Amino acid sequence: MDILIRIQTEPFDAAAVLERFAAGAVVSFIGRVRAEPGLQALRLEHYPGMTEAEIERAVAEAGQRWPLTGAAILHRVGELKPGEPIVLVAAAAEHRHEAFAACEFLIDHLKTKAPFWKEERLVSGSHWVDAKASDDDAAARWG
Amino acid sequence: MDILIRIQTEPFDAAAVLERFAAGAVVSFIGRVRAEPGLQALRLEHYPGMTEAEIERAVAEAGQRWPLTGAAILHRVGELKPGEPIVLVAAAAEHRHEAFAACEFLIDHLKTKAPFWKEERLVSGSHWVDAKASDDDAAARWG
Amino acid sequence: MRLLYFASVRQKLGWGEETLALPGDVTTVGALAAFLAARGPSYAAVFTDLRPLRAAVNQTHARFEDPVGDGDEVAFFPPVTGG
Amino acid sequence: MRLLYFASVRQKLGWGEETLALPGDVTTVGALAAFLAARGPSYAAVFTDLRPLRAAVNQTHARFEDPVGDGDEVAFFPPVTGG
Repeated sequence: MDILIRIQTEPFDAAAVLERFAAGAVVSFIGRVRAEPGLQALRLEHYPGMTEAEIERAVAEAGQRWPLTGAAILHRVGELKPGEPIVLVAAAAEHRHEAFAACEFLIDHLKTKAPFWKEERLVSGSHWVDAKASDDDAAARWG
Repeated sequence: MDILIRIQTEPFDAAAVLERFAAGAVVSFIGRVRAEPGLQALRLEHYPGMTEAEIERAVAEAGQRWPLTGAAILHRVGELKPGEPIVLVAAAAEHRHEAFAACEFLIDHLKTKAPFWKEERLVSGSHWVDAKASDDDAAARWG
Repeated sequence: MRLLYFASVRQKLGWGEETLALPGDVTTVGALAAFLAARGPSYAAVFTDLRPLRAAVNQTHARFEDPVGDGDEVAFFPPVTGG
Repeated sequence: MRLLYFASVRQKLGWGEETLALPGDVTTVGALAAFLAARGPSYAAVFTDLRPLRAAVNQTHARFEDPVGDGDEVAFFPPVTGG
């Protein structure tokens, strides 16, 4: 399996990632900072070292569950403006069902296991974003 | 909803499509010609007019099922070599679950309803590709 | 009536398009297929067994019991295989 | 032992990293949290109620009953919110 994992402050090149995988089916997810009233920026903090290790574990598990030929997870940290991409997850497989399932598994895993934290910078001040029960529910689907 | 539908012989610009949607979640599927022993090329024929109409119906139905902010379907026709992209489907929504579901719905719909036909050019001659029961099963999931 | 043929259907018949003055007693897609089947060996090869055949009327998927009229565009083709 | 704090935990304590000589009777993540809770008001604010707290030992998610040793890297943080 061809694996690409990057934690970076700069924007990522989505086209280069999608062209990297020549498999029959490539499914990708891009998550962006949502434009919300009063939101000036999002600041993302992470745990260097553990982040990469946790993502590697998720990719290895996805590779055991589905016959993947490639997987990519690119996640930005630092300050991001509304509309900017935060994360790109891609899964490549010979057939589309496996690629869809693996891509959704990886983003669900990332949202509940990878050590990233979001701080919202509002006009009225800053505060840490609370974890969402819906993300735990999504991750729990995979057993 | 921002809708992009294109039937074209030339390659598509995946990055431009993905950047077009500023939604919180953008899920995309890229299908490529699989490299198979003896396969020299795939030739794709379609029914001009009905193809666009059928894809518009699929996108409209997806928009009724999920709160989408955007959808794109780009499908190539003509002669394609192994490894070349055939189709790009993208769905944009505020939340990822809707974007994943809509993207998978659109490609399932496309594979069973949109009037495209594949002819395989092998070393030993040409033949039309048979429809797959697994595609009918995938489309039937959506009721 | 405008008739269109695609993929293996086009190939078996030898052409992709023709114009037909629809007989008055042909009022459904299935009756049209039966009418075409009687036109000669290549038509018989395509229109006798309807199971591997699909149809569209005015660019919308149709069933063999659906109605057709002389102003319609009717297409016959095998099950689709795009995507 | 190397201790790391992230996000709101780091912010409440005022620093993100410190070194600790682990007392011999502190052998689990939970016991370590209880030991830290007794160090002062800002520690008490973080380590008294463990429900909103998560931990990792040597860069792997850990439960409060998991063992810790003096050579470990232990991190405390709120539930993750990336992606």
